[in-house]
Amino acid sequence: MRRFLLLPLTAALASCTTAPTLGERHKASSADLQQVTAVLKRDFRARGQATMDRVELDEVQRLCNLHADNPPVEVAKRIEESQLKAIKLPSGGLMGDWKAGEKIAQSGRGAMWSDKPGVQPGGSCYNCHQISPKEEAFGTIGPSLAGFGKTRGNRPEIQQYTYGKIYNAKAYNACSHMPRFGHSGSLTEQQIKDLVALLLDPASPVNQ
Amino acid sequence: MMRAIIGSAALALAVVPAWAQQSPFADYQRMTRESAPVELFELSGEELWKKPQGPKNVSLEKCDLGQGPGVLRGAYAGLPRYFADVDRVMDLETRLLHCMMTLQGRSREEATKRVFGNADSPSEMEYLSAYVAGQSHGMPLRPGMSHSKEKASFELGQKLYFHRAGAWDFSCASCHGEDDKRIRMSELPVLYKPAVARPLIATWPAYRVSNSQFKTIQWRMNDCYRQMRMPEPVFGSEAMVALVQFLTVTAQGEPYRGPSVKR
Amino acid sequence: MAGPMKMRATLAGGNTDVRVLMSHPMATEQQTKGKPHFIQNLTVKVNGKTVIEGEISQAVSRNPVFSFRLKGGAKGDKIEVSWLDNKGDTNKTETAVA
Amino acid sequence: MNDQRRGALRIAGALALAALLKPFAALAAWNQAAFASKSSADALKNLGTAGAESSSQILIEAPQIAENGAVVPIEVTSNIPGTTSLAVLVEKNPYPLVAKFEFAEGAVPFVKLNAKMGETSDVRVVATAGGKSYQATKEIKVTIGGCGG
Repeated sequence: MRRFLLLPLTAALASCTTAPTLGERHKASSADLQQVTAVLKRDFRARGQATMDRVELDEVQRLCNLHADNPPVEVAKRIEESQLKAIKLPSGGLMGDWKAGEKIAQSGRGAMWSDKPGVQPGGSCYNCHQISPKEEAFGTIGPSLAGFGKTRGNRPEIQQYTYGKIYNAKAYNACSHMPRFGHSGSLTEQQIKDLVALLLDPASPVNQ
Repeated sequence: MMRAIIGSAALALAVVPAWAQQSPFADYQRMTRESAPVELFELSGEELWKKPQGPKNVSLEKCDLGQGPGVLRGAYAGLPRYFADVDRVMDLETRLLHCMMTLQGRSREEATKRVFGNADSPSEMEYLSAYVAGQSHGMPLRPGMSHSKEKASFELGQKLYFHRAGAWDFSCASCHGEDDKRIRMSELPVLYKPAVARPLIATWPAYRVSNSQFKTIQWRMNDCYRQMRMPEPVFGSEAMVALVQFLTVTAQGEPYRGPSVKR
Repeated sequence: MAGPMKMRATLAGGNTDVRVLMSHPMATEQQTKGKPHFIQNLTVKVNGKTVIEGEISQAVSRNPVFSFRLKGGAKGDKIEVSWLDNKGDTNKTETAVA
Repeated sequence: MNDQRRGALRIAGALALAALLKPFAALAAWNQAAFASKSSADALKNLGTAGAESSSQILIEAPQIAENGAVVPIEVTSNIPGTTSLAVLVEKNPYPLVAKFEFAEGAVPFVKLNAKMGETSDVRVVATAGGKSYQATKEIKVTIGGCGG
């Protein structure tokens, strides 16, 4: 018993020479990505709407993984340009209904194997952002969006930028943590317009 | 012996990250820890451990969790580790499944039909994990890292942790990658950093107050992948064990303080 | 069938601290569409004499945990805790003060 | 409520039958009116403790902010001499009365329990001692956590 408890400390010290590097962000090589993708294909199973094609990396995911989300300027530029080109901007006004937008922002559901297929996902926005001052339970992974339209106004270019950012955040910040909600087909055109209104409509609580 | 435990506990306290000490929920977490029904799960787990089951109608009492057949004391603190009889690394849940299949003669399909339970009906795996883990209380975590397959498992877990994929481009690090972040009001531990991982990994499996359920670490991994919008990891797969190995090695040396309570 | 109960009774500072855990869904009206299932009565006895009687509601958390404190006490005193729920199910556990 | 009442009566009937097997059941009393009250004022009336005066001798130990309302630890002590009962109420719960304890000679008027709280609310504790009622309150904030999944 006694031996049992004392051993680990000395063992930990003794093994320092071959100890793994802990506490550091891992930077993947191409071979690593191939290995991990093969492991995912072997050890994961499709369930509900979460199908196995989701383990295949697209070019953005591949490059961000290779550069630990911190790509050199030219790679970042390449990603952003390709993603910007892929944004499908609807013609006409881009501001929907901020009240509908608030509901979409509140909902953290959708696209999981536990979600009913066919039910439109929410935006999970409050998971990561402060938005309406009325909602105190907001996440902090993304920046605060309180007063978003107050400082920017809502002229067409701002609407287009806001729509584009929600549609595909990687068009503006190559390895952003934020999902590409339009690009991945998760949110509809109308849902994104409603979110644009939540952020830009002068009547939205975000801008009060 | 007592002094060794107290010494390392004090050490652990000193490295509790600032965010954990300043958390507005610190009082809440302390009080729920003190008044959790964890022991009920350990009791039921002990019954299941001793209950003859499966085609061979035998109990799990001869299960070798790494310290020899039937040795429970300290077994959990020594996992994951390499097992020569299967030539692979296993964590507690994977090894329990192995024992159900080999000792009790149960099929993988039957034994994994319901590995994660619910509040009304916890799973066999949850009860058993509570009982076995409880037998390592106070002992430092010392996952195997000497065999090449143990090292390979750690490295694979590390790669998985940072690997972005899926419909929403998430990796584990998307949420658990930067200090002082939250989802809604839930604080997000940066689990690849030893100081953060130590107190948290040393307290699984745990009773989750949010849904009044006792949960295992493979459930935690499974539920993260669900929310990452990924397909479902197979229970007991190398990928699952690798993540548990990565996190446990990151937390190694921490005295085991579970089964505990989580939000 | 009632799930397990567990109790610990220890002498501390001249009193006896009792901590008791019980398996019970403590299901509310909301959770059950109007058919709540919860413990209503608790009784704590010391050497056969009732010292605490509790009436509790569906607002007590699932798998209830209670701490009580008894004046004085001695090693070996027999503590018994029993419960009765709204469906007539009961359970009890006994322990000696350590 | 009527349904519940009828249900309770049915159960009472069943219990009477089972009484021989479960003698404990026959003795149990449960204050239906107080537990069914939808406001704490009504609950206190039904407990016979309306008009309780404030007392600093009732101590409520609970977290100021709870990460989850499903389990909120609350510890209550009465230092009022001769305390014979303690009731715990969560003001904003659909049925505020959570629990009530009677303490006989030999028991310290102390209890620790886990309560469910639907939202941020005052917790009210009422003690009776020497035929009089006393009370204290403490606010507990309840937050939403998790990923919403």
